[in-house]
Amino acid sequence: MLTAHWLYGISGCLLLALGLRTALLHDMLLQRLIGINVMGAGVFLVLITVAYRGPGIAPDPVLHALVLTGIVVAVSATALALALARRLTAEQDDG
Amino acid sequence: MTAMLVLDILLVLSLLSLATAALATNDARRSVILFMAFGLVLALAWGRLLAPDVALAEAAIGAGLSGALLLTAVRDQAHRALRSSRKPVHERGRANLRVTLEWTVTLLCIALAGLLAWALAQAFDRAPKDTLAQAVSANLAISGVSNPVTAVLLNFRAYDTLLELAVLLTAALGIFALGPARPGHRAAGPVFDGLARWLVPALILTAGYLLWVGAHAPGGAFQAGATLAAAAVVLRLAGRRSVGLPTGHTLHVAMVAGVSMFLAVGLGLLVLGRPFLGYPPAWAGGLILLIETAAMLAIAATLVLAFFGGRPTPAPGVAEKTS
Amino acid sequence: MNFDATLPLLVLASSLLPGLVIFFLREESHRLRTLLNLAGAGAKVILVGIMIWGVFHQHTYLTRWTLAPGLELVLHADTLSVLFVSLSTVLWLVTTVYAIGYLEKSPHRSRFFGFFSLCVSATIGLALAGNLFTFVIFYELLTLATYPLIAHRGTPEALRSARIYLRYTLGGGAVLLTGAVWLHVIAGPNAFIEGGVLSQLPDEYHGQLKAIFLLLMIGLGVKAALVPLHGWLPEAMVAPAPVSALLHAVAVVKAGAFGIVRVVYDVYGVQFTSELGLLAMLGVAAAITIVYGSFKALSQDNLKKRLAYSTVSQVSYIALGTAILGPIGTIGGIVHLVHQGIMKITLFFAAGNYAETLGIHNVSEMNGVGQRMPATTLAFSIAALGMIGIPPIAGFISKWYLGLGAVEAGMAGWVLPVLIISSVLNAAYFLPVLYRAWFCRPAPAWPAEHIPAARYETAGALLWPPVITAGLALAAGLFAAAPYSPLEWADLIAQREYQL
Amino acid sequence: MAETLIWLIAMPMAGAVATLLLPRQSTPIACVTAVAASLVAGTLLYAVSEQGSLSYEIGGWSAGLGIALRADGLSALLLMMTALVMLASSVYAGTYFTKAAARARFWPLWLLLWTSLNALLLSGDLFNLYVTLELLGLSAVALASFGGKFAAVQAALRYLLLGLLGSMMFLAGVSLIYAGYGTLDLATLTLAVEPEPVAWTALALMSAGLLLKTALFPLHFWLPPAHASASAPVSAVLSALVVKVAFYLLVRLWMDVFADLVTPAAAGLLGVMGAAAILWGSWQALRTERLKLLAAWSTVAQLGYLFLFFPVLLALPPGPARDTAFGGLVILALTHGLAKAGLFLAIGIIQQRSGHDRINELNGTAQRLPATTFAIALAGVALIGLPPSGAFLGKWQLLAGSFASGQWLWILVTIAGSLLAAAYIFRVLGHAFGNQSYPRHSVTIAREEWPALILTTLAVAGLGLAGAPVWNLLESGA
Repeated sequence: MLTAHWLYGISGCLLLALGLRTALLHDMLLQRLIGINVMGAGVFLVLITVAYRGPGIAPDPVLHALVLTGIVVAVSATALALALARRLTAEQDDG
Repeated sequence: MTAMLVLDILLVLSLLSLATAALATNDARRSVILFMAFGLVLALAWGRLLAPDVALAEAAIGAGLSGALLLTAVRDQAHRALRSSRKPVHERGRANLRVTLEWTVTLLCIALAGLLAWALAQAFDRAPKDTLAQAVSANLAISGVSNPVTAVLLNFRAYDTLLELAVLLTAALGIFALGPARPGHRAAGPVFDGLARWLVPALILTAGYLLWVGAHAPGGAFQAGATLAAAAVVLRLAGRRSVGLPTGHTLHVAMVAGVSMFLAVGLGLLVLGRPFLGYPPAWAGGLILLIETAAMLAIAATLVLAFFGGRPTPAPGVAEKTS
Repeated sequence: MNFDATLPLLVLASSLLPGLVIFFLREESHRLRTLLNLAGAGAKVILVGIMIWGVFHQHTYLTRWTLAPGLELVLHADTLSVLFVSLSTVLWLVTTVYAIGYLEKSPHRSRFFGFFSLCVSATIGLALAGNLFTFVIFYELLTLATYPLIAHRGTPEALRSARIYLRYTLGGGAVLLTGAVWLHVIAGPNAFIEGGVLSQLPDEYHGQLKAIFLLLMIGLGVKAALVPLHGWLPEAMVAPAPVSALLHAVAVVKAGAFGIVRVVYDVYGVQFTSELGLLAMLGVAAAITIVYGSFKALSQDNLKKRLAYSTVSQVSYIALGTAILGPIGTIGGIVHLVHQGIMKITLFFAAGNYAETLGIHNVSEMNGVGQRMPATTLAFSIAALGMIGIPPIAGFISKWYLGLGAVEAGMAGWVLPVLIISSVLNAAYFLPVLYRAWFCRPAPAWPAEHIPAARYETAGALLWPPVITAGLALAAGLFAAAPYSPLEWADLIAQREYQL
Repeated sequence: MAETLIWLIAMPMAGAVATLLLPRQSTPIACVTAVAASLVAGTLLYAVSEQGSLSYEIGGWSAGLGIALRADGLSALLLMMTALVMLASSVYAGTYFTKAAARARFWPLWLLLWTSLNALLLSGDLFNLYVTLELLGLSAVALASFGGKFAAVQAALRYLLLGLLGSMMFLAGVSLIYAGYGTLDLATLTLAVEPEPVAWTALALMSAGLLLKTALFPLHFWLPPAHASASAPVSAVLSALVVKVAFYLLVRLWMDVFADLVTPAAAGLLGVMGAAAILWGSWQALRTERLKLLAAWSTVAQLGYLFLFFPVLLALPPGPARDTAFGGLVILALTHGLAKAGLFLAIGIIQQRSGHDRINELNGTAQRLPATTFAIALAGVALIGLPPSGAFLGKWQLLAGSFASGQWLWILVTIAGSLLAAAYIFRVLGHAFGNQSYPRHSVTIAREEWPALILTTLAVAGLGLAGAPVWNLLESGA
């Protein structure tokens, strides 16, 4: 186990917990959404850390591909959430 | 090694502090900007961990586009949504309850992080045999591309990518179904307009390059699509309402381009007696490029649509006068 | 599939299929509906006739259908089921005729007759059930099919009664289900076999078996209206008269009583039940119900309500007969299943006729009704006297065998007093009614005369059913010793149960 | 035969693309797709019953490097239920949305949802499951907000956020698995997994995410508003299928892949949560004023029954006893799916006819629509668990399993829940009796009323009387 594994792995876990806490507790939609994105970043960080084999060694490409997929999925979900939120505020303003 | 360690510690600390800061503030705009900064540092971390493909995608999508989306939402006051449901706390009992809840959740989250880290440590200790990565390199020669990440994304696990494009399409359709976009804000000043004239062609060129290079080096459809979308976003900020994006039916075609091309290739091969998405090695490179091109268009169209927050409205003459 | 394996299914289908078709008939298709009803009832009479002959000659009629591993829907004709099936079939035919006349102009007839047929189908299924699982299925179906009949009029009162009915019966159903599953877990599929099979289980199960018996009796006791589970029955009399007739004579209360008989004789076995000390418990519950129901009936002015409490009391004779160990008591209980049915249905038909023809709902309005409606009142009188136990009417036979059985089983000490007290009470609540009807002077005008006296005292479809069933009640008493009479059949059942 | 697996995914997806490209013909295209996809599901069911489990390696790459699709008896049955519910709801939706433009926007999302359901039920790869979960979540949210009513959009947004949270937890579990075992393929993992911290932490994370998605008490709070404010065909599918496939995944993980890890305490915890869901959900259904909310709360309760099976199954010895009880779980889930979909479709008709769904004011409408009311009654029979519905067989097995393992609490909860269900169902059905004017025909609006009637009849008579093949299929496809 490399030092980088320790550092980045633990950071990933912390980011996940941090994002989760915000997503559960925060009042504001935007922060909750960012919280979920931070959670995702934490998971992705864990995945990329797992892929890392050390300097000069080719990392695991499968995990990189998974994270790429994950990023696009996350941005899709964020976009939909924001569109829904916009629709809500528009109606609140109208009403 | 110590220099690397310092860099690692710096990266990790800034990641954690940026995330904390972004989540702690109550100012929405500030939060978004901090989150974008977080994304950029994250991209650096990906680079440090030898994941340049991911770094590119993070910079373009994770930090760039997500940030732009969030910023537009802040501008439209969308972050106020759902807020009304939490009533202001009046009674002391409820306030106490709230505090208890916060502490419970916080402790649970800390416990979760600890558990996860512990389990992860155990997993690293097991040091599983690297069979999957070996299988990828063993089959890379017949995958049609030389970038292993692209090989996984568009050949070995192409089915994931097909579904991912379907996710993107679903998001776009969901946004679409909510109705037309709200009219954009006024155009930026002439300086930005001038900048846009240079920036947009450059971005389009970059997108094309990324798409082509993805076969053997970091890059590919998603990064290219995101860059293309960025070009449209720049145009939008410069005041173009529909940014030359097709409206109505043609937009549909662009949105489904990725899924349809994927399906057409997959089912075509199935009809020819091969497995679904089982490219013959000789054609693999060409087919992958074909799919990627369509995917790039779809990604760009979808991301721009998401950025608009709805169906693009046909532009009235006023907005077009700068062109 | 050969005929022997299909016959039980055919008997079931002869009311089920017409019922399902009737639901989709247009409200005005009066003739088609009547045709379907009568064709179904007629077909059932013929099929059951074949079945009676076959069972008497030791034929086996058995339909099996696997629903899940270890859970089989079994329809099986044995002597006991044939007795109940015949009763239901004959009375369904009569009641259908009566209902067609009774509901001549009221709305929602397709719905009514649809559920009416389903109700009878559920009763038939219950009678033919070859194991406890099948019995539970049809027991619940009966609840479902009866609810719309009680709620049929749609008045707040009807809906309230229907709700009360549901509360009792679904609650009872849940308890029965619990008991049935429990028994299934410790004893496997509980096929109904004469003499039962549970006595072969090792001793350590006896505690559980007692608890299960209690659950089963509570579940069945709700429909059989054992005190204190009887609360729904007097409420349910808001239903239209044919429904009350069917409910009290064949369908619901009888299903409960029949279930008690089945569980005691063909699941536990009467000897084993007695060894577990459960028979006495059942006997006490029955005795309390008999006396309590009779007392309550005394004070009811509403005729249907008085009849309802009388049902509470009379149905428990069946449970009482079951609780008396020995073939003679068994005969008394089982034969009462039939006798009570034909007598009680006569009484409800007559009560319906009074209400429908003259608007009479209360005993106090019945003065002199015998002169205006002699045939109906004669039928009513025969049935009422039979209920009291006057020879040579059917009810006398039941009570005679019950008493004799109690003496034989050494239970005379408490059974005979119960029989005597209840007969005295029967007389006390029926004789005044008869006196008023025959010997008091009629009031100047009837409460509401809907049907004027023409060729008959009331509409033909209303008149003939009580006359026929009263005739049956008389015949069952007079020709009790004839072959295929209810008494002879009950004797056959007792022989097979006790392996005489 | 193995190609049917990929066709089940490709067909609705191609249908989605076609409806987008040809918006004017979208309704006929969608209906043809629905029929074709249902036929494929039927073919698969037949194939699994004949040949046992099937698998298909996408792109010809062996599972591990590539992604494999797999179908056994359980997934084939759920795929068939999905097809039936989607087909009936498609027919219904064709007339429910009166504007052509709305239909054209509806079909692509609808078919993408179907794609995701099928993809999830067939997937044999953990990360692929994550993607299908996201596809399912996003398409469900987009459909839940469809029409854009304020309440619907609000509920959909909550639904989305919680769904994302669930997916992230799931993905965290997946990454642990890859870190520990270097594989994502479920079949490989089943052989490799051992009772150790990595595995059970991963299982806990994935389960937490899935429990949120399947709305098990106390994580159910998002479900009633989301299911009650969506349009009728969407509510039907959300309640019948979307929560059900998340549950399927839980079953797959707990009883199959990680079966060696599951302890009685963990299963007992799920049981307790399920019991609470039954009691609380039924109680809320009894109290609510609106018919759609009643149906939605009833979903919360009915999901609880499914979780009661976990401690019961674990306590039974592996072999025929456990298999029989497991069949009970499956038949209960299938019955609920068909019945709840039918219930929501029927409620949709009532809501459209009367302009509201307030339970206390249903009299006239219920009596003018006898076929629809009858469908509600049939659905009620299935929800209460009365014979001859499939749910009766399921509950019998649940009770039998509880008795056999001496777990008395579950018996009490099951009985109490059934009685509460009877109370809330008959609260509605009481309004069907009265002296309002009666239509000349029982079925008044055929194309809208038949789907609900057929689904509920299947739930009651189909699964109840002809349910035995379910057990055979689970056995042959195991």
